[in-house]
Amino acid sequence: MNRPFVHPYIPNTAPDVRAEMLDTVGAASVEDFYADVPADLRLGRDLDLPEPLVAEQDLARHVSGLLARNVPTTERLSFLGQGTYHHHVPAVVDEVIGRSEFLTAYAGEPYEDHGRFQALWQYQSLMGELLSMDVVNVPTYDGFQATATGLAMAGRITGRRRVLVASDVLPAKLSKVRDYVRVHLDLEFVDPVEGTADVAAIVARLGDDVAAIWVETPSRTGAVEHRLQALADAAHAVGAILVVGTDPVGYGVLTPPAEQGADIVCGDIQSLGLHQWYGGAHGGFIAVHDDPRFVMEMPSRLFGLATTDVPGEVGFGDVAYDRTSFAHREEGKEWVGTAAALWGIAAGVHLALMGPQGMRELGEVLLARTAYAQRALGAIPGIRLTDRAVHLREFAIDVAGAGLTASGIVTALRAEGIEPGVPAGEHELVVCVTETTSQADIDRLAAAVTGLVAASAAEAASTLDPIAEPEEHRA
Amino acid sequence: MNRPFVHPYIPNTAPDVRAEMLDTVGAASVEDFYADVPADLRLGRDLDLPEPLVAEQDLARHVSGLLARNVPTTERLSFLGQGTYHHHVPAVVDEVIGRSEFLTAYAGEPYEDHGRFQALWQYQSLMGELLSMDVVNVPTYDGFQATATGLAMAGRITGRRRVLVASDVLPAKLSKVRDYVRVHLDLEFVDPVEGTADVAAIVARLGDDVAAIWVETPSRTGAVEHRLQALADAAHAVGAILVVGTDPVGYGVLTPPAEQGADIVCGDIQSLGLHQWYGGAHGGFIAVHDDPRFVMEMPSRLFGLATTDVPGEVGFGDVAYDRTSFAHREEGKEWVGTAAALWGIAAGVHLALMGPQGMRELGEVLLARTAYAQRALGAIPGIRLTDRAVHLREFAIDVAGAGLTASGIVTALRAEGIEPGVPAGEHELVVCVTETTSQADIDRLAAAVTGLVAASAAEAASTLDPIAEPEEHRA
Amino acid sequence: WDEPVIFELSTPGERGVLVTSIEPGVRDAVGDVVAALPDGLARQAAPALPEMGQMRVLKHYLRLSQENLGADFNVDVGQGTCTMKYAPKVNERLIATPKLSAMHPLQDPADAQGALEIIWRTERMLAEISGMDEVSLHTQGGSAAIWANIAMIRAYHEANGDGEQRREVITTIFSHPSNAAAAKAAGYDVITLHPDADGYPDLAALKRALSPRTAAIMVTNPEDTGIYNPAIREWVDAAHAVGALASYDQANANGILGITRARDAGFDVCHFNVHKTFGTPHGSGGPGTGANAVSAALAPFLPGPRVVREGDRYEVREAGPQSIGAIGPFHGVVPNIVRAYAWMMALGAEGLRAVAETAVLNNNYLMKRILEIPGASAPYATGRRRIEQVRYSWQELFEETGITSEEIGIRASDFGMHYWTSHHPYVVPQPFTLEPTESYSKAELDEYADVLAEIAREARETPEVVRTAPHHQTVHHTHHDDLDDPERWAVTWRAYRRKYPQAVGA
Amino acid sequence: WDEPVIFELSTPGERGVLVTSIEPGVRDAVGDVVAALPDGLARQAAPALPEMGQMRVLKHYLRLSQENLGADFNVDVGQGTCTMKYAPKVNERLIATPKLSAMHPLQDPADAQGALEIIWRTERMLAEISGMDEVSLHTQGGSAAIWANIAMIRAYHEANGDGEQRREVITTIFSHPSNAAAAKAAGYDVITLHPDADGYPDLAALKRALSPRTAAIMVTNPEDTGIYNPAIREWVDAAHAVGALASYDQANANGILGITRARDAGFDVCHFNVHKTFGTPHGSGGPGTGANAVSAALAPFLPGPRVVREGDRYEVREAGPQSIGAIGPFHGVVPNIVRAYAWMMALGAEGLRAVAETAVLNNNYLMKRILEIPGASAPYATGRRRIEQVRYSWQELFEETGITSEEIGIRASDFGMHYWTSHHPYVVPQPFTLEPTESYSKAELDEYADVLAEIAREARETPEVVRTAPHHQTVHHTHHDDLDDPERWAVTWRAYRRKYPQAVGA
Repeated sequence: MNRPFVHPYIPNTAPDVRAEMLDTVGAASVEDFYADVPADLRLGRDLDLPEPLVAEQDLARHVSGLLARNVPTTERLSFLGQGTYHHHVPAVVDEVIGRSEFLTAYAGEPYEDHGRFQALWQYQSLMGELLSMDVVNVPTYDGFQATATGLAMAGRITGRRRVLVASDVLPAKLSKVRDYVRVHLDLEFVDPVEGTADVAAIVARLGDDVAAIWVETPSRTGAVEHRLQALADAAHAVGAILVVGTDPVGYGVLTPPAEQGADIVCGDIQSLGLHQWYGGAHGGFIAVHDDPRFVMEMPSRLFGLATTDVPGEVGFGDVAYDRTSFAHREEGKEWVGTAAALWGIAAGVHLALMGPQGMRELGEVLLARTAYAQRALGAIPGIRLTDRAVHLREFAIDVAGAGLTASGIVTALRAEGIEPGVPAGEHELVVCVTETTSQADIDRLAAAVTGLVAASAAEAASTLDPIAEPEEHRA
Repeated sequence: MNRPFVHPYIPNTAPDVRAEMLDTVGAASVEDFYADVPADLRLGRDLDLPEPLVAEQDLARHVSGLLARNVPTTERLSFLGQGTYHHHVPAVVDEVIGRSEFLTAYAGEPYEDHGRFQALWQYQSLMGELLSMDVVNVPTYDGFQATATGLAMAGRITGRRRVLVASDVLPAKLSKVRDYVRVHLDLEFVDPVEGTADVAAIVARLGDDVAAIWVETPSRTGAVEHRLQALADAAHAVGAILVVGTDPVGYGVLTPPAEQGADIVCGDIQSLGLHQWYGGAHGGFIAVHDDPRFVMEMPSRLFGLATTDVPGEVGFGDVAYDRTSFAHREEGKEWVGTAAALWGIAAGVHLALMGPQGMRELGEVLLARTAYAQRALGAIPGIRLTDRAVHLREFAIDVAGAGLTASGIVTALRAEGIEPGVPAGEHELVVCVTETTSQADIDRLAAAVTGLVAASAAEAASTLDPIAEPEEHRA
Repeated sequence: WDEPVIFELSTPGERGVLVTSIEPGVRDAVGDVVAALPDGLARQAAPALPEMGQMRVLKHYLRLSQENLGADFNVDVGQGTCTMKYAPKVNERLIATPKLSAMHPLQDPADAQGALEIIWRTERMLAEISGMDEVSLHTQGGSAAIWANIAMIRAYHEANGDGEQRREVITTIFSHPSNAAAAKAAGYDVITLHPDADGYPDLAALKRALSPRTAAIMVTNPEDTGIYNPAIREWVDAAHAVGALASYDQANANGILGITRARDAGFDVCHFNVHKTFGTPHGSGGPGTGANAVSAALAPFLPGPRVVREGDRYEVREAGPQSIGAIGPFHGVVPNIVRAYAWMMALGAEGLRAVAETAVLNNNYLMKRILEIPGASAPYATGRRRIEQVRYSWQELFEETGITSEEIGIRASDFGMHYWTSHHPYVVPQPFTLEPTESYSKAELDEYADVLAEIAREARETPEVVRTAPHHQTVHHTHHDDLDDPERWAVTWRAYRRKYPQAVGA
Repeated sequence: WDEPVIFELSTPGERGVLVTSIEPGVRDAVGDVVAALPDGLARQAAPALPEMGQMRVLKHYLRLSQENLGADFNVDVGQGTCTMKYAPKVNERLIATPKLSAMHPLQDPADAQGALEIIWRTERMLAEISGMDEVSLHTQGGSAAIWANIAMIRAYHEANGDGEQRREVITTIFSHPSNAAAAKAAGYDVITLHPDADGYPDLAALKRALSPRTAAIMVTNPEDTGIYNPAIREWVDAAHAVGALASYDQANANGILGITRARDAGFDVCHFNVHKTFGTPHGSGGPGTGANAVSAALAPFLPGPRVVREGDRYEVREAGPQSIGAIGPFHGVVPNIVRAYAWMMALGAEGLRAVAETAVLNNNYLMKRILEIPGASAPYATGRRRIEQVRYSWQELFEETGITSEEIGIRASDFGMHYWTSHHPYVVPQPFTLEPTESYSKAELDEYADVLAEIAREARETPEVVRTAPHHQTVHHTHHDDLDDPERWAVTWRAYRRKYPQAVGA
């Protein structure tokens, strides 16, 4: 078609206006504006891209058609976790973060963006209550980044390099943290015992060259650390810092790490009001006590409350902006950029809706369903729980005794519409339950696994010597 | 459970507050407030309702589970129309009417609800441009009501009872109109010829006791009336009123009835930016010229623009509020109540987005696709178009010649995921295409119908005398 | 914002959304369809719609939205009779699926089992709530349901051969005006009864008005005063005694859910404003949803189509021979039906009763707070409790200060509060009607009462502030007289340009 | 609105949302799980979160939203460097489906073909747009992508045995601060180059700074001044000549889409701020999305996991041995990736070029309008065109009136306009940076320029009005000094209560 290209997203493609504007600035064509781009760098052809779908209806049909090829967890029975969790998101959360005012804002100032400042300050405050800490950042990207930065902070504060890693850490998270801090810190791993920290072994390795003990709770397998205070005391005795990576979802019922001596508490807020989004909706929090030594090492923005010219009125602004790379480039602490503010607003709304009672009930449901699922699966012959710690939401089973592999279970159960968990090694399967996983769902998983175990046993029997091994020996 | 019933929707179920309020008003319990309700009328038991799902996540799972049993037209190839149409709804339309400010407002005054008044006044104005008329109402329920009221207005204006019905009318619409006006008006049917009005027959029956000629365009079968001016002239010659029921979707390219002499133009706005909603999203417009004889007979609210204390500023308010039943109960014109304001806002946004060029292109696409579908189906042996009128969006085919029934086609094609149209009588099938129906979609329907015809022919042949009838005789 | 009328934002050539193209294959087959139109059918001058980029249209309407005070934003107790309550956001999320919005009403019922089951279940729940036998959700709003009530009554009497004889409908002045208006539209003469001195419906007056000419009584209870008619059964009995039917406008049902039921008082037919009592958003004035509930005797007259259950399947049944037929298209306002279903399922029997009891508690609490304001009064039924709302009066304040209820309402908007002044006919002088529903906390009710108290104080001390309101709105005191003059009213931009050429030319 | 801090709205006992109950069967099996917790693990005092009904929480946040000026509401050209453009609403609708939001990243890839294909296709389009060989959308924002750039560069040099030797990164003062900051975080010494007198990057200075110690140059082009470095290929060649890599921050790509490409100038690695250039909403400051595009030599170092195409299927491949590994969880900010995909598909090659050309036209048009305002200037490159933005200066106005750029920005908010004053370091005095993008019409650009002209007039004629702004905001001049004092700052309500007990007690 020869008609001019006019696009709804680009008002000044309207030909008359375009000509008028060129005329106003005295340009013959838009080519004039590119005078500084050397001819040999000019592309000189159209980009080789798919045919566009300029009519909205055609675009919608195309994209929806692609997405229709996804089969979401609403149509599968999912026991997947390992960093992204399926929690219920109250509708009010989505309503608030879907508001154009929040969704499309960016970096406005405290006056015209008063609402954004207040919403994020409230997020900080609500998280502060949940975590019993006085300082919480505007969210960074995710729990990976938050923990990497938390450790880096510990390094800067102490001027030391050694970090004792007390817990099982999610492999991807460890990958991130390791690459992020390796110039500044050395990670040393102290194997956990029964899912939680080997306090004695850690104490034995502590010294005045240790920057931090790093605890993850819940750990990679969902184990809840129950000896934080001992670790904190030991760390503090040598001037080291206790950095706790955690998921805040349990602190309606669990004691927050700050009340057990943690100095830096960090983690991910995806569990607090964010959908799974194929792993694409994470935000990182870093919480510290109100101690300038710690606060001044935080790279993220921190919003603060302040008085105004009107008595009794409160306004908001940036706390200690000079910490940041916005202010001082490489002299700032790490860097700050577009991260996850909207998710922070979401988490704030979520906590406001849940209230103390809701968070308590949620914590209880999670503990109860986890324990129930552990019993249901652990009771299957040949399957055992990998440890005896308290678990929140996730736990691992070892399926070797049933003659199965973790990936074999996954493959078999996917055919039944079940995602039974995430394999970790040949025989370990990490299973996740949340408040959206009902008793019936867990029972269905247990039945399906029982079926596999039985089939495996039958197959084993058929390939064994006619006189089968006694059952007892195989458990 | 014995704990008090506290519900998120009802803040004052919180026990302490509840007790405090009862105390303040000096009531022993809420029973005090029902002193006027006689004991023998008291229910005295709980309502027998399903167990509630007070946790939002449980409610969502239940309702979504029910809705998951629906298979929408995005997963079927639909040629269904007959009152509800599948047009593309631009996302901005949904965004605007999803705004809490519009969605949850009701009957506020022009000051605090300035936005609602302006948005609806703009809807009236945009419809006015599309229809070339100066007065358009705040939407009534739907096109059925709009047309019933349009005819009732004609009766009141002329003081006459006879109405000549010139077109094929949708049966449900006719049912509504007939029951609505039967105390005041007598409907007389003048059969159309080749889909459109039999002008000569109508003229022959006109007289000074005729209140109105009622034309539907597009008609029940999508036929576009092309002799409106002649009907208008004839009606006006005897003091009768030309009432045109229509769908506004075509007036980017078709001449609006007002420019061909129509006095009252009415219909449904579902085609202008509303989803199908299982038939649950309709709004009725009634448009007249700026003549107080007509305006004062309109029962709906009419918003008008007015000056304010600030020079140059415009405000809004109700035009001639004293017409309405709000003001004068049974002395008002018919009645007015909660109708379809939000859909009016939607239609306004839609027209603003489409603009003159968009409405023109849409009209062209509809005419072209309709004509294409007519050709594709009409070319199938044994199938013929029921008339030779210009059609917009819908048309009827007669399938008798192919040895098929309309319902038989529907049943057969549903098995292939196709809704081929709506049966109207044994052999007539009304087929609908819109801008969302692509050429490929139409071709698929034609191929499927061709297959049925061939199968029918084969079956007929196999049950016939071994010497089959020549093909020519059966076309 | 000072957002202009949209037509002033047009720039030639801009586009808001593009339409899909006609495929070459279609174009080749059909040619130029516009050129081929019969004489006169092709539009000559394009409609003068604005030409705007998509973002500018969006910005315009988003700004307008911010100039609107939705119920989500204020303590919306000032729209008495409207039952402004929380419309839960989860319901908006639940309906926002193609599995509802992209359903066509004539699809194979096998493909619509979810929608049909929800309609059916909602009807059954409303049958239990009303005590009636059958329910239809076919109508599009409360007044449409009132129309259906009278249309069924008319058909019933006609079916019994009484159509010619029964030409009168009796209602009360504090029942919704649509009862009178719809009866009139159906061809009936309307008799309107006024209350007794205490504001209670006057049974003696009813008995005087009833006769063999009476087709029906059509009453609300509690009435818009919040007063429950304790003799309601006697009213119904008296109507039945002359062969008339009794029709119950349950627009004000919010305070009596689970407490007392229409059928228990003997009514033959009733309706609910589903969008009010059952928590669907009010949509700036619709779409609403009506529910018609009837006794078995009236069931054959219900509008159609109906949803029926057959075994564990749900089917659509066309209206039967005695049905009044379609009132509107298909199954009514389906998105609202699903919302109402979800609302009821979130509450259950205990929750619905908590709704009623809390609405009534809130109302009586607010009444106490309002009556503490000098100049405010609650006419009728002095010293008695009310059900879910109260029609108050500023008559004393008006006599003292000359400030009208309407002026107070406009001033209230400066405090971010709704307050509805239209309570035609003004039987109660300087009226205002507050209905707090169950959705507001004590703190919010206190906030509302404080605002009215403050305005009443202003009316005495600085009346000009009230009289010249609004002061904090995007628009200022508007000259509404223009709107009653055919020479000056402007219902569309077209008309405005014609009547005010100098204003538009500016 | 004058909406309080949320903690002040709490009423004991109210609930915002209820949690599902523990089934009796579960409770029977596991008992009281809280009581069974090890010593010290059960929280003693409940967190002091507010207790609020659902509607009150909603109302609170809706009111806060109205106190926020989203990009949809204003002519958002004042946030230079941020590429504020229209984020199409259709994309919000498209992603709002459980088929995306309810996907778990570890599901069977066979169940995630739609998501994987969109990621793959988006990467391929960005490869074409940048000219690079491979693209990863794994990172969560622009600065995260910058981190990935330097992490890949570090890994590359280490793989080549150069890790110890190459300890320096060179950047320019008008490149985004994160280039310097991320390099520092990765352990590099940072050398920052200043422009020549005309504002053009100084090639001679670069050559002086380059050495065998140089790991990389990390530059933006056009820089935040809107000036395109015409010698960019010489810069890259000079870096390569000493064995350094060249990293291109394409945050400012909006004006050169389809005009010139990173790889064509010889860059080894580049990144896009997908949320800026490719039209995703900015979310009040995130989530963003970064794209890292690299030459084949750098491809093994890309972060993981990666999406790969195998035949007509899409699979997930874990990061390879040379990869820098995960930067964040899984596949990055998937909703933004789908939005960006839809945005690109709505435009195509012709559309992207129209984006660039129109953004540049708008910028040069606005520059003409701004330079007509007395007191405003555009330092550097006098008389030349700019690409997509300009860093202006109010220095003349400041010298004349004492009004600062920050004061003008605050006053602009009274006119409903954003204007960002943070352009550290203040190399340009009294800076303001305007980037009009392609999304605004001429009328809107004129409106914006008129506002600045009006404020400049005020600065001369009624400077107090400017100095005491804001006047029309919900909040007034705020004492930001409090926020730099550890004794007075209050990052949470907890801290506020502790530090200001008298204020909270009120």
